[in-house]
Amino acid sequence: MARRYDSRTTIFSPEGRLYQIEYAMEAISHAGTVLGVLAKDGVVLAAEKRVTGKLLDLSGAKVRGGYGGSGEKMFLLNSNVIGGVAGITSDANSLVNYARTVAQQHLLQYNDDIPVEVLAQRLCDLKQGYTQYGGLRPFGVSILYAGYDPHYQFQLYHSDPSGNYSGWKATCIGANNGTAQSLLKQEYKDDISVEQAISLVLRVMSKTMDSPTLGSEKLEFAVLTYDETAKQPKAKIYRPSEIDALLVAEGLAKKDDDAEMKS
Amino acid sequence: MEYNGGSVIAMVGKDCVAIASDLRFGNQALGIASNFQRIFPVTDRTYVGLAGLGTDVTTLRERFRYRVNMYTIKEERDIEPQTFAHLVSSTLYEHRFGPYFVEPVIAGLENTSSGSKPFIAAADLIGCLNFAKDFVVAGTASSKLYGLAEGLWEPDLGPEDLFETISQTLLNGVDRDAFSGWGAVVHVITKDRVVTRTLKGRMD
Amino acid sequence: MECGVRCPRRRRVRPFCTQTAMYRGPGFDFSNSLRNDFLQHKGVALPKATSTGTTIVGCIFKDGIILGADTRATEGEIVADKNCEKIHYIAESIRCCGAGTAADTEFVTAAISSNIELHALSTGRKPRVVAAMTMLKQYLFQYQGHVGAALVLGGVDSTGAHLFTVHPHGSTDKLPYVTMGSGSLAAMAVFENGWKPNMEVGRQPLSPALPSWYSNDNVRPAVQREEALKLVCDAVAAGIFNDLGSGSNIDACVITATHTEMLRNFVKPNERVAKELKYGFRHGTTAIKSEHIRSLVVSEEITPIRGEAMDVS
Amino acid sequence: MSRSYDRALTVFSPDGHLFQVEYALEAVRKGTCAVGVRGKSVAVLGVEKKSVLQLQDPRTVRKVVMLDDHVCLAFAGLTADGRVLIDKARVECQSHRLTVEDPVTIEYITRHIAGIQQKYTQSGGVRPFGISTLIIGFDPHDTRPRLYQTEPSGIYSAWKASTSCIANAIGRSSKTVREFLEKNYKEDMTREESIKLTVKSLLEVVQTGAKNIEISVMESYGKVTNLELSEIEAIVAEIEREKEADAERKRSRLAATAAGQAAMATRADAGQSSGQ
Amino acid sequence: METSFALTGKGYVIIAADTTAARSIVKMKVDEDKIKELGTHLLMAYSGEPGDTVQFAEYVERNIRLYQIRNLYPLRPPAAASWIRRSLAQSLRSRNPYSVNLLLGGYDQAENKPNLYWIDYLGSVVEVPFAAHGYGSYFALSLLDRYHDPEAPLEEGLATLKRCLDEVAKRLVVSPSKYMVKVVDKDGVREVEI
Amino acid sequence: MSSFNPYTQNGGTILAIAGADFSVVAGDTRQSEGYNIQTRYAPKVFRLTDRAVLAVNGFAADGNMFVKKVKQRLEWYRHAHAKDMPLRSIARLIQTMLYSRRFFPYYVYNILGGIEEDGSGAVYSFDPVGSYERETCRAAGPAQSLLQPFLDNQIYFKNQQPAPGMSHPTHLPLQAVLALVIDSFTSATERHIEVGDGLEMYIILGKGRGLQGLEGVKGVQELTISEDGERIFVVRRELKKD
Repeated sequence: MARRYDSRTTIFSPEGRLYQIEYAMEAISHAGTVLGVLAKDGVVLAAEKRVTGKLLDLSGAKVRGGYGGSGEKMFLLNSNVIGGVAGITSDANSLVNYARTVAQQHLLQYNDDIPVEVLAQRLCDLKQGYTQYGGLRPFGVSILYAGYDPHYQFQLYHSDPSGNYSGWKATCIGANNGTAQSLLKQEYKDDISVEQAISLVLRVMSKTMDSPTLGSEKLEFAVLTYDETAKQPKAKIYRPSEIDALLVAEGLAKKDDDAEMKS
Repeated sequence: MEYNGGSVIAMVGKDCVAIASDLRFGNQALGIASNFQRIFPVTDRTYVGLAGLGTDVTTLRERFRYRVNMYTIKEERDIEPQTFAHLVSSTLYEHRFGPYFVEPVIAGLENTSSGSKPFIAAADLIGCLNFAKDFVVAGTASSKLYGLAEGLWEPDLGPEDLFETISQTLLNGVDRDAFSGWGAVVHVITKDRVVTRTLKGRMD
Repeated sequence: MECGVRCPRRRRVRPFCTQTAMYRGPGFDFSNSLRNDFLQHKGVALPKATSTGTTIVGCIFKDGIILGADTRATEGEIVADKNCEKIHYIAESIRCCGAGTAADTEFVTAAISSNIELHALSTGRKPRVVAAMTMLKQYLFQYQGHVGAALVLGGVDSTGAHLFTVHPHGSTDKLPYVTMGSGSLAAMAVFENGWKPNMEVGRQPLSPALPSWYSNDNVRPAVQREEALKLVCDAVAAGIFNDLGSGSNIDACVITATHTEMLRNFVKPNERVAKELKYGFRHGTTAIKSEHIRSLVVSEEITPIRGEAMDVS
Repeated sequence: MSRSYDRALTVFSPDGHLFQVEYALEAVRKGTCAVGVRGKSVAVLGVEKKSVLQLQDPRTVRKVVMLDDHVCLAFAGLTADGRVLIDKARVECQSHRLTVEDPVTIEYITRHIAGIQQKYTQSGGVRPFGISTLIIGFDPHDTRPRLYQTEPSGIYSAWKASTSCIANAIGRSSKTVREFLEKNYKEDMTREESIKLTVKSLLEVVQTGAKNIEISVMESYGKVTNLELSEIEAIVAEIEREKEADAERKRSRLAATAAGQAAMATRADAGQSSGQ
Repeated sequence: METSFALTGKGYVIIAADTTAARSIVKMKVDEDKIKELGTHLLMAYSGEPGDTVQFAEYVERNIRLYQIRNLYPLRPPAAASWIRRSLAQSLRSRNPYSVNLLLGGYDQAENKPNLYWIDYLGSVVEVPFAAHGYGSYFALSLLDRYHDPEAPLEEGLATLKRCLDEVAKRLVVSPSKYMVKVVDKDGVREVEI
Repeated sequence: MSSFNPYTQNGGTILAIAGADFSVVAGDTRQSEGYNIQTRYAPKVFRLTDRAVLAVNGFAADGNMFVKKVKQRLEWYRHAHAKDMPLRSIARLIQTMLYSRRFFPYYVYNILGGIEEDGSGAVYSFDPVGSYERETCRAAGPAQSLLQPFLDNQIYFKNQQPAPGMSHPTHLPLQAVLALVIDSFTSATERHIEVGDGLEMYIILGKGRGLQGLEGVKGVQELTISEDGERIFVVRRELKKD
């Protein structure tokens, strides 16, 4: 019955549902997990990378310049916002591009970094447009925005393909997000510090990810804090080597590196 | 140019560059402000100075920042001064028949395989680039600055010597110019730091 | 009063337009023109653009083309650039000297160069000089002289060596030796005196009134390379020394069918003599009001947020 | 029969239906409930707040918003659609002030919103907005409260004193609520009575009580207050007490109603759309 | 002649503007308020081409209000200055540009400090400790150079302003008879008598 | 011919610096019009007496005629008084001569350099209609804006803080002044198209002053006529010819 209403996005089903959006969300629930935790002095994002392989060239995370990350899950959207994406990567790239442009246009107009919620809102307006106008399919992307602005300090938002967004203290999108959500619910405390948040995020990630061990080839990681000396937010997307170092420090790194090498 | 006044100069030293400007913002002969910023950081090691009409200084600054930020965030690396100079040039030439009243000066350190290399450039209001090896000037006091710099500039000055030379050049240049002055600011860029100093200048 | 201007700009969701506005389409942006007319009306003077007073020359010799140029760029009577490059790249075997408004020569040649490259790629053949010439003249004609570029275009292609002048309004000439710019008269005098068609035995001019090279068919310019290069240098030098708008060094470019040689600063007849004094200042000469130091030393090492020193293999 | 008539919006079905509009209304019905009540000199908006998840930031969950100093709007349906429509309305409010130097009247802005909604039922290639709105406010220089409603179809209705029903509800179980309002509405209610009616009617569908109810009260031009949780709790408690008092007398009838509600709630929950 | 002044002090900005609306040599009105309250903590004095001024001020007012109603928090003074500057610079590129000179004073609640911006019809903007537009600026700027103290309490600031007004009354050929004076500080905007 | 303009500008630049007991007056020798060089050697600096040198710059024809007239007046003075006119009197004379043509002025900027009667070096600078002033140094002509701030800095030590406990000298020694003059002109030649070809420096030494500062300077030529008085020298240098 419903088949007639699910082929085109602009169509309501008789029950008043938009199947394309629901399917897009379904797609996202299979995508690599992205997890975000808001702390009192920062925001932490982690993501599970799905594109892995021995021959993958990861030199993209350059030693000089660049801001780290492989460009699959974590993107710097503006100097004060990091985005973690789950869903169709090509859609995500286009949205990231749009977000960056929007942020810069805001800077151009107001000479001020874009407030995080405004950025999330603008992206959602775009996403909403794609659910309402003819001939377009919705973006198959959910995004977590970790950001800072002087109005509400640190913030964490989540937006989905329908163009909805909301603020969170800790949330998760992508595969196994149910597990992660309940873990977060149990472990999150209201005045958590960045350090605690990092460790929380890593612990939850290690439990939700399909593979038993964590390593930089499967994980992306970012932290947004406030740099007191420079008086501006500091976004840091970790390089692979830094992620490994972090995992070692957390005791979550691969237990048996050599064994794998031998096999 | 004369409407709001202002002058900028950049010089090359040994493994360092300096860029300096006055701080006057005038309304023809009437001075409005003595804190007008016309030199802006582009990246850590590249600065741009914009001499000319105040409104265009701000507009272009914003435009350049927009394009540089997009460049940085997409390329995942800082823009090189040379690349930035061409960005400036093409932006200005786009307005060939309705130009911005601005003469930009660019100073920075280029990343090369053998370390960093000083780079300076200036453009006229429609984007003709001038890559000089010694110094470049712009603004209402440009002819004075040319004469002074031609006399005072020496090759291979260290950061501190370069600071003195560029400061003396600028201060004496703007003192003979009715539309520039009211204090000055100097940035000396070296491999590992940028020293910014505001100078005491005549307030007339 | 117009309503459109007064109303707040309405934001619309524009789902079709995710392209960034960072790169505009080609062409000029006239958005400032109205304003500038208005400003000029109010007495804000337009600053001077850099122009190249310039001596640019070119001549045909036995194996190809030699182009020459001085290196001075002026802003009024002030020398803005003492060593600028006026011989621009069009294609490997085609180069173009520019005189006039410096930015115009720069951008016109760059635009045509890229068009020529595209043209060459799509045809799969080496570009022809006439193609570049036609593109240039059409471009310049389109702007009716407002793009102030006077050019000397020379190169070698499958049909031989060709040398053109292109005027700002789009008119062109094809000659065996040409000069342009404010020093063109001085330079031309040298060419008139020294350029030789160097006819081969048995070849005479068609008529005594017409120089032998008048008809392209029976031209076999055989001025030897060194001789021709010297002649070009002499021509440019005549401009440099007799025309105030030209100065500094001599650039030359020798183009033959097989090879193009760019001789940047080929002759430097105007090196500055050493200064009498060394000008330095004691540290602390300049009075400082405030100082701010921004350290750029960012530790590039990997620093784990906490925990013991890392050891990753 | 209707197969080929419900895909493109601009087409009527042979029996005169615009199916997409009707389906959009379905989306609204899945939304959480919103109630508007007009008293003598007060307008009240009450909404059922979806319970905020434990880790969610309640600040970003908005169902009642200000369009201008004197216009307040609640909506039910697809949140993203709501946000976009609200933004258009806000721009119009300021634009109107600028062009005619006068704040919008409530009717004007309602008509504007409804007009936008209508446009999306008729233009090619777009689907209708999946939201209904309730708009309250005071016209400038006027002491009479106003209450309007718009629908996905672009129909807007002014709920004036002359009509039989001066309070209205949209969203999930709105039919139940509307019947309740029609039954209990009195002319010229005071502030307290209006608020109480609003809460009471919401309680018809909101089982979880005060914490899932949000009440905004507009008492005069530009004077808007959002009730604190404690205030709502107090009202709920009062209503409970009254109910207890009536309990003996109406036990049998109450039981019947509860059964009906339960059945309806299950039905609604089962078909809940993701877009809300 | 139209004249407006503004100065900052410890935690406040004072803006004063004359109240004359004139056409050619005729005074049409002597109680015109030329200082628009753009928000709870933002003031803008405008002068220039009659008509343009009010049109532009209202245009700004509505857009800044729109920002607040959309985002639930007001535009901060630096961002407002930037936006206004851009509007002017854009209008200058249109067929009939606004000819408006502005003084924008605000109290930034995020950073708890006063901001004052001098903006002219070209879209130039400078952040300044004190500023003036109109013929009065020739007298006032030199006085303010001498007497302005960024740390002065409000009474002192008002006294300094009074000096300027007196000087203009004394020296300017056609000096305005009345001024509207408004102050913005952490408590918001208010009018003061002088 | 209603738009006939009787004036033209012939480029070049002049400059003079006064020392404690000497004066240096210099000028380049290029005469140009538009982009054309009219001659590479057209003196702009003229010896008036043994203690006075006049540099003229602007419209060359006016300049030459003006110098001729000044010389004529000085000759008459010599006939009348049997001595050379004192420097400050020459300065006043030039003023009156210039001002007499207030409404059809000589289009020339004059700098007069020499030794005062008290033996001090002096420089007087004039505008085309005769306003004048005694100074320590002055540049004039098209390249004035290039040179004057340089002189401010190097002669007046403008914007330079002296080292603690030290002060700047009021007068520089001759050797330093000559070097500065040469550097000034080579700098101006680099950046100003109308300056170049040759440099002529006139050096007037006070009565009884030795030749210190002139030793080692190549090509010094003495022009002194009378004995036991001030001595006057000229030094010529090549400048770039592009």
